[in-house]
Amino acid sequence: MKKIVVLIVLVMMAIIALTACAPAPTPTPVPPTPAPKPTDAPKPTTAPATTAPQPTAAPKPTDVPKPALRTKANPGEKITLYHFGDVTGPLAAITTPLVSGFNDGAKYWNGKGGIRGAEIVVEWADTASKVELAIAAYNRFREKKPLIMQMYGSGETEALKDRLAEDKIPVLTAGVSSKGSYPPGYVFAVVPIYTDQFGLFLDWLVPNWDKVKPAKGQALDSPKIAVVTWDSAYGRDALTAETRAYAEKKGVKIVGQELFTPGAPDVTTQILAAKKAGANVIYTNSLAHGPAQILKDAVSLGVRDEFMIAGSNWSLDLSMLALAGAASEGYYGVFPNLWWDDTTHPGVKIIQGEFTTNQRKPAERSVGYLLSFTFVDAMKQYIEKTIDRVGFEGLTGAAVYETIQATPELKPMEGIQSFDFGKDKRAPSKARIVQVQKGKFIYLTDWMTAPDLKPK
Amino acid sequence: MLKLNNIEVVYSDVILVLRGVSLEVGDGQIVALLGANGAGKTTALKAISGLLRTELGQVTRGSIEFDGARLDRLGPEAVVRRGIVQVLEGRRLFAHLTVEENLVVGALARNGNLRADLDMVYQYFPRLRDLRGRVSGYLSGGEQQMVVIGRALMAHPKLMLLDEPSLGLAPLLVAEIFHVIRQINQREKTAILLVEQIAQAALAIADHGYVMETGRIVLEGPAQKLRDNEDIKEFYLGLTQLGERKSYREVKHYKRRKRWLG
Amino acid sequence: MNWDLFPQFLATGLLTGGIYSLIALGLVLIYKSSRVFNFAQGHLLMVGAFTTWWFSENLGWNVWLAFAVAIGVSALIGLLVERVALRPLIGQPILATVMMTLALAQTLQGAAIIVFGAYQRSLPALFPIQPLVLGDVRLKLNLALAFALAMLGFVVFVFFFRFTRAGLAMRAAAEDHQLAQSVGLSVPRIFGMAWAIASVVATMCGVLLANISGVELNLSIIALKAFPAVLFGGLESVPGAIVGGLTVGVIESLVGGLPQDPALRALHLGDIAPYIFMLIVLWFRPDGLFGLKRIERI
Amino acid sequence: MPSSTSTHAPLLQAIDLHLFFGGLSALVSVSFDIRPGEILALIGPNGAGKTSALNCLNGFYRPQRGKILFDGHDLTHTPTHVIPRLGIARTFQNIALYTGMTALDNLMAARHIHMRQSMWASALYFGPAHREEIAHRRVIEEIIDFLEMEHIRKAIVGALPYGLRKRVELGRALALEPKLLLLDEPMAGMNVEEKEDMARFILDIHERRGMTILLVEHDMGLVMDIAHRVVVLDFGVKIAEGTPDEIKSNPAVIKAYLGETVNSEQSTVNSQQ
Amino acid sequence: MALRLAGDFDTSYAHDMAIIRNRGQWGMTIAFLIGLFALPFFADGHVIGTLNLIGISIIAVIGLNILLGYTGQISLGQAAFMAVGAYSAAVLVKAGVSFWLALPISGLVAGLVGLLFGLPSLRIKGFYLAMATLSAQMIIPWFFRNVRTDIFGGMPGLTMQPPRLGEIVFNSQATMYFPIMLTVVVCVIAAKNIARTRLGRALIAIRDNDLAAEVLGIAQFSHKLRAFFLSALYAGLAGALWAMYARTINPDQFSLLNSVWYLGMVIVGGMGSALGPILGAAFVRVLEEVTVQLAPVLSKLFPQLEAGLLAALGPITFGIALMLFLVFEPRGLAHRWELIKAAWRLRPFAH
Repeated sequence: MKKIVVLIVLVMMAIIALTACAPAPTPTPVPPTPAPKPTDAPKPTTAPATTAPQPTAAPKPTDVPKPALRTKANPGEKITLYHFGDVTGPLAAITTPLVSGFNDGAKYWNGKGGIRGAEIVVEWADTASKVELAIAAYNRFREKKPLIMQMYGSGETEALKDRLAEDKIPVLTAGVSSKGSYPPGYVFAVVPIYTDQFGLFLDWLVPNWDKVKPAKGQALDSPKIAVVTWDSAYGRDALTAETRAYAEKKGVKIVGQELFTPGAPDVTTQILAAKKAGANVIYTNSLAHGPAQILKDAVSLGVRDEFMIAGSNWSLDLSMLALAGAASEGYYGVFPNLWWDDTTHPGVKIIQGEFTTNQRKPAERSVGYLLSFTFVDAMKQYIEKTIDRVGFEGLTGAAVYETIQATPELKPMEGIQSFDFGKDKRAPSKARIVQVQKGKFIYLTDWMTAPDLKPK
Repeated sequence: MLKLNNIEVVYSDVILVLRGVSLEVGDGQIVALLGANGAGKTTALKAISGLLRTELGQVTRGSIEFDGARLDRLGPEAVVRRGIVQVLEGRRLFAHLTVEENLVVGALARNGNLRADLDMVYQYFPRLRDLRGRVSGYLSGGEQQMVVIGRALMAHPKLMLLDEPSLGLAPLLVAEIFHVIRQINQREKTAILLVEQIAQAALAIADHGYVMETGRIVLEGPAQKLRDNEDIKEFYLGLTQLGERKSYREVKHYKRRKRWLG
Repeated sequence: MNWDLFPQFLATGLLTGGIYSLIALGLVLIYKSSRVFNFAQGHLLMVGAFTTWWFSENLGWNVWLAFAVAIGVSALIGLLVERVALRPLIGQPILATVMMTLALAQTLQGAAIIVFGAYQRSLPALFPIQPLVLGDVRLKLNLALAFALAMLGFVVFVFFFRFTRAGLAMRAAAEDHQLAQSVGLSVPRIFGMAWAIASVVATMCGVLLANISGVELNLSIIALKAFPAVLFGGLESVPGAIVGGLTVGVIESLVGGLPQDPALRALHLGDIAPYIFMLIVLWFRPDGLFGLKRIERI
Repeated sequence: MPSSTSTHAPLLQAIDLHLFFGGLSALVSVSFDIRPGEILALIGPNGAGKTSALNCLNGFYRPQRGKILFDGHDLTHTPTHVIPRLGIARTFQNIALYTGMTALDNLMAARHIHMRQSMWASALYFGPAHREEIAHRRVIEEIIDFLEMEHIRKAIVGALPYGLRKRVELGRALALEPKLLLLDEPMAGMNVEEKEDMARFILDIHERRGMTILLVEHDMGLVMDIAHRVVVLDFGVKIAEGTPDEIKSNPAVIKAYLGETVNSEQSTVNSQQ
Repeated sequence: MALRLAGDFDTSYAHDMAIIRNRGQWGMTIAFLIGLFALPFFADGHVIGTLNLIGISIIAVIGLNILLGYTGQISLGQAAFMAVGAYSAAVLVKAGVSFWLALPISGLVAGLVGLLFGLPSLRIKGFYLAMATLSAQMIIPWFFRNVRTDIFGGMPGLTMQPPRLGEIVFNSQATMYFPIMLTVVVCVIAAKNIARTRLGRALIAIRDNDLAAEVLGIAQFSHKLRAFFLSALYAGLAGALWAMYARTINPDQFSLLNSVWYLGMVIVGGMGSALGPILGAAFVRVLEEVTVQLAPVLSKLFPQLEAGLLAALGPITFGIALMLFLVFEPRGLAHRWELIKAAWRLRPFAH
């Protein structure tokens, strides 16, 4: 009896395996470009290992004497956007709504005619923040010759950076570690890299110190920063050789770096060590529950008014407000996009409308949903620009890459974000400083430009 | 009261340990079960108490009846509830529990007046009263054996299965233990199935006896009769003179021939 | 070295260690009774925290009521887990049970995502967010109260084991399964009880923790701190769980906090110190500080 | 009976062994010799310390006091796994075979101390390891032949019946090619026919392979028949030593076996079988 | 177990001890090997990519099987030893050493580290020892994360250039397939050889009855150390190949969860069997692949499903599959395979 159950389970798994491995029912039509691509063949290749992409010889409109580019999709034509989602790993809390946002974005634009008449199809893969799964998923995707992909984790972006360049697939990534974005490859960061964000924070902090310095604190004559942050690639990316040098140049003292494990129940040791080191500013580079923990522990130690506490963009999310509660009051951050509260903004209006129409849960009303909805528009716009240049026939990853590089400014969803990529520029540099006041993010400044602190 | 009908026990689906064992314990009787190491005495006890299942053993044939009801499909705790308690070989105690806690554990399976029961046990073993707060693991062998029997007594069993109570005890203590067993039997009317190596001592207090060898009952009879049986004397004391029985030294030539033929 | 902060870090370490102790207690309970090391303890904790959240936020109950109901639910979860996953393995080698708890951890993780979603949630505050200042030592009031609650839990369990019939039965079964069965105790039922209690303890921990750091899937990671604690104290020892947990908390806090040299601080030694310390202790006391020593006989 | 037993220097000397577990004493000042080429039986009631004595001899227990000399070596501080290399092998009361292996592999595993191949040679297999495996396989096949277990060569021993497992275990001890063989209750749980087989194997081992044997056994008939000398333990104390005939009439021995109820008929027992 | 084809008699001990016993089996083996290495010329990149991942897992799992299946020691640190191999390879390649030389060196380095963490087995036994290996799983990634970040790259880790052989650059799934599968074949054969000779018997003896083994002349400690060494050596080879496969390595890739998955693969495949690791690694990886593929398919079929629901697929399938195996098939796929083979040979006389 037992054995029969096992057999049935095994057979079912085998069937699932067979069905799942079968070719997808909606194969993306590959543009019938006869252009030879030496790296595509699954044979031992002789291509040199490229870390930096070589300028591809994408046909420029002037070179090609084709009189009529096809800029309208054939009936039934589809364009697939690929993305990875970590919905089971450590970033799940943030990235789960990303999938919803991405799907709703695609649905919205399909309702508006898709990409030049071509239906937008979304394919995603869960990576659980495991690099082997990301690589496996990437292998699957690359067979279908994606035009553009979206990634979220720093880890997978860094791991795949060289492959993307070899396969000529441009990627928008939310894992904006300095190492993933530079030296320039096919990876484009959707917000300023963490080092630049820290630099922008310093730019604002120094002239405004007297206005924003904590009430009590120690040695309040100048800012003394302790970076209290997650012990991860992401967490440690705020403090690099470049940002240390920049701080020194600005006359800001970095008094120490205190690390804690995501999910640690207590960061009082770190806060007190920072205090001991003479800090009056705490900066953190963690997802929402990082600053929430710091803020709550500072309050419960009774030292909240001795520190100015600030963090990078991903720490500014609704869940931070929810987790920290009243303790979030007065938290500063670097904010590179608009927010749900900008209700009058046309882009935000659209997203809010779709959010309601699709009956999303309140918990999904996060930065993830807002931005991934926006990414879909960014991808759509980049692809459309490429179609304008090379037509549907010339649509390849390399061509889209050229477009992204050559577009000095793009404002998806009417400017919820602002992308200004260039030849050597792989991340935007515009952001504002916000402060949490009464449970809302309040803009303190106008758009500022971050200093360039990418790794040498 | 207890009746084993032709039972067969198999371990791990392959190893046959008991082959057709039948025995009977009458009301208020003491029955001795004798046999060499590995003959299957302990297995027989475990088959009765249901502990066989915890060792991947199984009664594959025959039946065990107690007061007319089948026992061989019950788990050990159900068997205890019917009134059978097995005292395992080797004075097994809850070594980190105190003496009194050990005794109380014996009564956990039923509800009753703990105090009165403890007093009863202390009457049989006055020494335990003084030791009741001691951690039982540090007691001497004889004291441990008392705790073990006392613990079984706490369950008010109708039938007690005793596995080698004399193991590793000095002769004087053995006599004391056997004396108490006899007393328990007489006063509490508890029937006792006693597995023992010291045949003479066991048969001295028993009403009836069985002798096991490699999973079979080879001899049975009233204790008095067995005590006088020469085979018992020979096999269980081994003190017979050479000559009558063929010697193991001579066996081999015969065996060799037999192999040749086979 | 920040020696002037020594009392501070010692106190913080003790308080955090209290939580580790409580997790370690859950591990010890199960190990003692059924010789199973429960790698899923952290996940039980996470599920317990989510359950409380579900009752308090989704159904809008008072958080203490939600806590109480969640404790009941987690006892049922413990019973279910034992019945479905562990009981079929009775008699199998230790490795099978270890793997089973690891598999269980994965299953609970998936189940939590299905039932509660993979979002971070927050519980209404059980305790006020306030400092507790004792001279130079600054402590978190909520952590201190959590510590007090954890220690209260210990007292309750010690009482339970010492003075109740069920407690005595569990202690007896923990020593010798066969012997316990021979005196009529139902060992499977005792295993079930151990899992139920361990699950309850886990939920207590989960809620105390969640009250401090929020409810999320990663709460389970905290159990990795309790593993050295329980090994250090000895797998079978309830006092060992307390001592082990407190020691790990203190070591972590002191090693993490005391060094002043930035290069040394960057090593983040606090994370690894409990494990190194555990190795050292095991080298000299292979069964932990309070573990039972057995004489091996062939 | 070999006449040489009394003249040679002892192969093994146990001198004044004391062994305690916690407060319980397992051996108290036990001394005995094993002479080369003899079969010495160690008897006594259950729990008398026989197995403990064996465990001391092969280094599994360390006596708190006393000394064990074997063939010119002091075993008292020799690591357990070195003792077999000096020439002592044993079987176990409760059969301690490698249950997951075949009978053949159990025996081959006992050749371990006679083999030389390194880990790397093992991994490579072809060449030296291969040759060594075949050479030792020959030795093993002889033992298999001797103990008449060709038919179970490739059976997993965990599934074999009791009697055969006992035989495999004996074979495993033989595969070590020891000078001294310690047998712990080789007859326990056997029927008469199996006992006769086992007795013949023991005698053959003694005669043909010239091994010295220390036998712990309960079956008095067997002990009296095949042992040259007998040592009796009771409560960890040696109470008698001598030839089987001497032992049979020793009152201390009779008392130890009978407890309080020493029967006066005992001396006049006459078998009527 | 001991069934064999009719007419296949032992004519010598050498023949009796051989793995491949007759001409037919030789033919099948050669055909299999040719098929194995010809595959990349036919199959598409995704299949090859999955096979590469399976191959790397097989190596790590074989190593774990030596420790767990043969020696009976639970190790929760296999992923950490892989990390040692991966970092060794990356650092060596960075220093200018050819990857082909770095590969065996990485194995040795990992083996030595394994030896170090095997030392507690002198005194610590059973479950406490398992926890000692857990500390390896904690300490090693910590080391690469925090110590000498100038060499090991700290948290972001290291990037490795793809290896070359003359003109060929091993940067595609198809090219990487060859070194990976070659290593797999060598590792499988070596493990099989170890299992059937002196060392293997000693290890199994320790697993089955450590005290009896000691009493019969098999030194427990030094053999446990050997098992730790071999196990970590295999992990190191797997790690080095992983570094080639992933090209960017960081400490997070070698987490406790990965170690748990390797343990799961050993269980699913069948402990202490030569075939087990291969079946186990393949089964679990394919299962993982299926669930990862299934999530988007399901989300397309049932758009109203919440993303989180699909996300639970991965852990739940792995968890439940493992639980089912533990309860219903504790001896793993290899055992099932033996039964099927035996049934096939006896067909039509099944009983």
